[in-house]
Amino acid sequence: MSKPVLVLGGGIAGIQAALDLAEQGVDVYLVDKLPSVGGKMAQLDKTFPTLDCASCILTPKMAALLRYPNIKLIMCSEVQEVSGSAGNFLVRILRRPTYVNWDLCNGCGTCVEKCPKKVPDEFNMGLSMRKAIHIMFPQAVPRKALIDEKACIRLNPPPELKEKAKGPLCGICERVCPAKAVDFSQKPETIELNVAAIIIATGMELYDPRNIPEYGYGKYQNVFTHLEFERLVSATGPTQGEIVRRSDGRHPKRIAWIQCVGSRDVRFNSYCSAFCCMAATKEAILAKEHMPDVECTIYYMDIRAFGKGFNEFVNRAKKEFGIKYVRGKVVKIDENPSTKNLVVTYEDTASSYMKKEEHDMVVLAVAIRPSCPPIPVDLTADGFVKLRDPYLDPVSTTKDGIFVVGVVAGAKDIPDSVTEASAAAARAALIAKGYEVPVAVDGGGYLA
Amino acid sequence: MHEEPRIGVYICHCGLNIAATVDVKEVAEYAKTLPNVVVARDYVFMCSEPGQNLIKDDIKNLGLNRVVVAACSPSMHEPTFRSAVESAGLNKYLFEMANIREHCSWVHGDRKLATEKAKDLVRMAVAKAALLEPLEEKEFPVYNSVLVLGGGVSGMRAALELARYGFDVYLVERSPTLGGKAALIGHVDLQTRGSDIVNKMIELIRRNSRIHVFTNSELIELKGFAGNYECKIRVYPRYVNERCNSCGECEEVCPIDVANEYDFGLSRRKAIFLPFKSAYPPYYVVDHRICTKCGECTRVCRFNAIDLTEEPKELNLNVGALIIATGYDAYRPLKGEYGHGFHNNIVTLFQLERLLDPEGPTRGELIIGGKVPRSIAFIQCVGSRNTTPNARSYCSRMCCTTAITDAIKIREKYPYVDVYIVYKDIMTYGSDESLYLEAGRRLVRFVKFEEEPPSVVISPEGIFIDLYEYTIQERIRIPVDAVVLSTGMIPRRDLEDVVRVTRVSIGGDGFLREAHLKLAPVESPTKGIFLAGAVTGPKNIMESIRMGSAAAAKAMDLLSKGKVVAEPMIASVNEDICSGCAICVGVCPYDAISIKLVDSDRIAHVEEALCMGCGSCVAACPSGAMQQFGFKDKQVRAQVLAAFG
Amino acid sequence: MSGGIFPPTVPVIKGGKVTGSLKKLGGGDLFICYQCGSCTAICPVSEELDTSFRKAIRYAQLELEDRLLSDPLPWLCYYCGECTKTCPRDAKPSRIMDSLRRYLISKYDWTHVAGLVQSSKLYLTLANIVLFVLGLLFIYLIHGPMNQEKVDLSGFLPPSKVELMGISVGIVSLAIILGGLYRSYRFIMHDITNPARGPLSSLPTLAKYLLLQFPMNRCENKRRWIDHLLIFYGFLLLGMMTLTLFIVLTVAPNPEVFASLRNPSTPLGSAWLLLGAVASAMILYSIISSIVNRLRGKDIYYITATTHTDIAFIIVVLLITLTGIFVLAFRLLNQPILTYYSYAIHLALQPLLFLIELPFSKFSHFIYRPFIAYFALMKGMRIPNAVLKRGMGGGLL
Amino acid sequence: MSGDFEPKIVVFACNWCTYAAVDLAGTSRMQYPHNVRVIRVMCSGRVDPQFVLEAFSKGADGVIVAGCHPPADCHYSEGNFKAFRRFTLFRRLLDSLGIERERFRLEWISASEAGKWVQVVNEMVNDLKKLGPLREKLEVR
Repeated sequence: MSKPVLVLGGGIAGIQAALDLAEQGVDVYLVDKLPSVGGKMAQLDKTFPTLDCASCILTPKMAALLRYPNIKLIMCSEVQEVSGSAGNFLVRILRRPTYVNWDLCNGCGTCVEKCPKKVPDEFNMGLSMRKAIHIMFPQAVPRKALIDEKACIRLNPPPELKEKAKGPLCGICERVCPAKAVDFSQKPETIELNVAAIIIATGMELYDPRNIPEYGYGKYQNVFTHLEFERLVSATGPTQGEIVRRSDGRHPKRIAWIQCVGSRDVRFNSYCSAFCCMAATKEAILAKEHMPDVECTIYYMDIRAFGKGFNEFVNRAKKEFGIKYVRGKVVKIDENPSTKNLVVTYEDTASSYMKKEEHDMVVLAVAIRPSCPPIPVDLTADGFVKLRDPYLDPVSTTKDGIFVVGVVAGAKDIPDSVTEASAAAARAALIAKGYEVPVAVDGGGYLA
Repeated sequence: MHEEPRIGVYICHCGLNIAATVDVKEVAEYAKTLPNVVVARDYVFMCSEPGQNLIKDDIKNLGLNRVVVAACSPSMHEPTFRSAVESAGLNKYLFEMANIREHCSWVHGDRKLATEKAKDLVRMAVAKAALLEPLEEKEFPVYNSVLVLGGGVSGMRAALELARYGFDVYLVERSPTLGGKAALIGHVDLQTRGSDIVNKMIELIRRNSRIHVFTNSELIELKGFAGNYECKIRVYPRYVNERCNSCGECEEVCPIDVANEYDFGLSRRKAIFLPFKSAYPPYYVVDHRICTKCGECTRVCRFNAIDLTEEPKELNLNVGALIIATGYDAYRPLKGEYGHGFHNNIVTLFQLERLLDPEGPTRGELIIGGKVPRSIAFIQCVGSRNTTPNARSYCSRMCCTTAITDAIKIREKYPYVDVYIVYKDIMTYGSDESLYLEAGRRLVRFVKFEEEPPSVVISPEGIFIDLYEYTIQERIRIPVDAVVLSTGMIPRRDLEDVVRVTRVSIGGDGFLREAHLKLAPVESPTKGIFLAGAVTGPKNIMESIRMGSAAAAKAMDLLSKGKVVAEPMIASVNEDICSGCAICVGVCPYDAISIKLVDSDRIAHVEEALCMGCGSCVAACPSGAMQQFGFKDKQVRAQVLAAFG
Repeated sequence: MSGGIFPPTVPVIKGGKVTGSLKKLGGGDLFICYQCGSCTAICPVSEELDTSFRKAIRYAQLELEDRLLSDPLPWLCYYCGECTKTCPRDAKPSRIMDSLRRYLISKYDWTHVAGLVQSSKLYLTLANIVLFVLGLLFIYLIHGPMNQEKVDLSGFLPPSKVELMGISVGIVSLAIILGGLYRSYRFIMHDITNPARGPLSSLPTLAKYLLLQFPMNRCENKRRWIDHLLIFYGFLLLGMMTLTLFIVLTVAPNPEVFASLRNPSTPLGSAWLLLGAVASAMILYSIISSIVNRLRGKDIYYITATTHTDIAFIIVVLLITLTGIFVLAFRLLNQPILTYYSYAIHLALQPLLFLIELPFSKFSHFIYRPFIAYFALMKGMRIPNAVLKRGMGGGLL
Repeated sequence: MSGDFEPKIVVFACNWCTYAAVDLAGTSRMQYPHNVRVIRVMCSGRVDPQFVLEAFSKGADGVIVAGCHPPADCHYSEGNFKAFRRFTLFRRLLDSLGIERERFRLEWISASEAGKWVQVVNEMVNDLKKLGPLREKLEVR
């Protein structure tokens, strides 16, 4: 008999871990705080350096999750407390109400069409609107509708309506739903799980660029983050791949990418976020592909093109696409109030002059922050989950039976995350299948 | 050949998603008029429980032997309905789906036209369904053992994991000892030495009964398919057996003297030698490539541990999977590249690692050219990032971190030594950035070049590094006592041997190509063969070790179920027609097809476990002998014909 | 690739001479800088420069001594601290600039004393004490009868003798300063044959930098500028007064004028007294405000910049001013003995100001900054508040 | 040509990229002409030129073969290349049969390029409307 394993986080690392575990015949709970798996990768347009589209390679894996009867997806949920030890953890999980009975909902989307209330769409980084009842994104897995309680007229009626209304408001979705799945009575529920092992794959959140007022993110309309740009340039995005400015919806002629926003900076995060250089390069190339006449400039300090095919990729960007790389840290961005264009101030360290350059759009390579769940494992000084012994026990946390994969253990790109996921899955499977927990021998190594 | 088709057609409303634009009733009525159709129904949600029950009941009651569902995209619910059909006792491949939502109702506004198209789509599906055949998923038993090629850190890690999962592991290493390059790295990070890691792993392997180590050995033949490999390895003689107690007397008398590759040429060794202190197996070995069998050693050996009459052995192993972890070669600069070979004080990064290793030739003292240099400069990107004409185009990933780590160590131990790092971009990615900062605190001097590589000038006054300093736009000259060339990683020279035997493919950069760069980094395109470590491209030790674990995990995925299931929609040969032209052999990306002799006729043969079912061979086959289950010519053709009423 | 003909290159100095002394002078974080250029980009004066502060830091990192010596840049930095706030590596660039200035002073100074006192608390204190003691000794040797009834300074210390001391101190001090200025001129002009701009046409800038204490005027916290102005003019005024005394005593001897100056009851005397009071008030105010600011520690400058030389300077100036005031006060209160003692101390402190602070330490900034800006302008470089067309002469060094 | 002529188009779509793109066009509710009939194959490399000829002879006015972008996207690593080789040759054949090249298209449409799919269909339909029915042509000869 085998005990289930808990995978925290439905990003690419979590998905891979869950699939591997399922493949080995282990029951898996895949918990994510969002309504769909996919994580950050689902929001990307294409992946470097091959430029194959993120969704083409990700969505099949997401769909595959549904094929395994032994994978149970627990969406809209977060871990509250973990107790117990390897082989026998007790996990308390809080599940937010979706106000839609997911056993009945089949994601037909009729409710979404009819819902009268519009709010900014988080999946598109607020670049488009979604309804109060919505399906996270077209390829969402599971493809189920849920109600945003803050936005919903029924659940959170605007006061002025509330006065005059007698009885409950709106409720259109409830009426139109052919599956009768809408259920306004749902309450938050606590789920208790008894699992053999835990794999932490909670990934990252983006560092809030508002903490760096010099860059004026949030103040200046045409300052974007990497992820926002990914949505803009994505064929499935709010603009079907049209790169447009927030201020006037026009195509930018000059785009700037600013690297190390909040990383490699002792005032914010001293570590390097590892993938931004390549992400910027990729986005610049995509921009060029969309608008051949656009002028792309990347402000960097070191181009970190360390992975397989990365350096070649950067060379291509320079030679084939004529993307400009300028070595110098941008210290501030000013907006031209009339044109909403942005003036970046930096020193061109190749000429030792302080310069001011005007761009129509600026993309910030915002640093990443690990999003660690409330689990009793040690963290590094930077707040990443600490590895017990990176050499002899690559994916183990400081607590037996709890493994960590992906960005939450340190900034890294997709292949590295996937690699770790598989490794951790196998480890967890061992414990799940009731092999006695391996005992440590001298120096943290483990006997088979 | 097969019984009269009795087809049931089921039209889904999908709430209003389909019903809103397509007149499902009309479509259902139309379906009834199609050949072989016994029953046609429509329902609000076919995928729902009651919907599926409709199908199951009809199969039982009306004896249906084919099912067509017109609903959403097969990528959505094909598996759902297949299992429904199966649970009703019908072969699950006797099911066909018509996509009238994504391909019809959602993309066409005009109700009339949409309905017509829906009818066409249903007609096409029915036409194909009539020709469907039951398929069974072939299963093959697997060997519970894995062959790991390469005894470096990633290979050893993989072996340890697999043994932990209960597999027998054959760890095959070409050189006479385990440990690989990592054993020769002085400082992996500020605390760890390469040999620390390697020694611990070797200790674990030594204690582990499931891991069978073959050093001095290589894989010479690999047959079979995922789960069922037969491989042959050749074990070259060590000429020294376990009676050896490493007294080293043989070494003194041995007349043959060559550069010691285990010190990257910093020292000399004999034909009989001990690779390094913590080598495993822990006794001497005779280098069979250079030994002249003069017999001096046998005479002096007091334990008669040496037997020069040993012969190479070949043995056959049956394994379920193969992990290739043969690692990399250190880039060796050309003579004169950055003055390499022109001056004793110009060493490579790997040589420096030996110098800084307490077990190295200088016992860890930084002694270059006979004394501790007053100033030393690292030149980065030697052989990487197109810096020089014969440099590779990729970044070798570990050189920056290694160089900086060494620089810090040097400054710690010899505070009076000036350390320069001449770099292009500092690649201390992730949390390694802290090392870069620490180097600054330790007064390491960084000098940046860009396009034009620095040049090393050797003159009577000493060694100078001339370069155009990028950040001050000036030519500067750095006088140094010693130069370290931060040489990168290149594919192993003997990688072709591995490729020839295993038929894995090499990528543009000369390293092995993974199944998918992003999502299948440890799988080779060939099912059952996995890749770990720097064999797919530059990796640092930590990453290589992780890949080792991951590759092991993938092998476990494959073998843990005790059987491999072959893709059912694979190619098969009609041996009566096949002319053995072998066009298909060349077309197959998986080497699944071979030509075999059946009573003196050349006939194509598909290795079912290897075939992934792309169908390329089918399209290529001139005689039509090659067919793909589920996509036979006649089935596809039927759809084409039915496309127009 | 190696060997071969190679255009004349700037040799990189071995052994860390520059960085060694910079470390002593407070530029210890020099090597943490990874050359991102934030400091230059954020610097309020870079826009008016042909070069960058970051570059100066790299020069130092690479031990390019002659590049540093010929670079007036550090003197155009007035320590606003913006760069230190912006530095992603917390290398405190403004601090490095400050240490560079000290380093340069030590290089300009031909007596090589500057290096010692700047880099070591011990030497500085010793030097001060020794000089002070010598001063006292001298006074002891020359002092005349101490009239107990009424204050008679001329009696106690014959002005002629005091003059002697003053003149000798003045000459030495001047010699060092002029020497320093000359050397700095040579350093900066070493690669220039004919200046891009005549000394005369550059004079206005010199005036601006000297009399208006540019570019301090740009400080966000204007107090620092005002302090500089006050202390500068305070001492200028006192200097003038001393000069006048010197004239009426020796150059054109005029006993009665001298007497009336010395006598507060006369209109001239009271005016003189008032003048002195104003001067000391200016100095006192600026000194106190700088102390207060340091204690408050609001302005980044006051947080990061304070070194032992600043403290020494503050103490010396404070003592001199106070004793000066005491002399005056006791004289008015007719406290002969106290007057004599405070006068003695007051005088004995003067050498500290003129032989340490002025040539080697804090005070020398007042002289070097304007003159080096002046030289830079002559060299043809663009400097703040003196916009010059680019490309002229060595404009784009 | 008669304005109300509605061309018939057969599409051979690879399972992994193009078929997914067509699905995506659906899930994103894009609108395009109804004239296309999509036939799913596992890989564009599976498509036998005979199918295409058959389609033409049985009344198709146009045929599209679509797969994953070279070089990296193909699920079977090189199927799209095989299709490419095959159909570049095949095009020549069409001339000799008197079938305009516009009637046959080989397209690379990745799973995210629903937009491209719609655009291809629109173009094809317009072209074919200009060219008119293939049947008539063949019968005229």
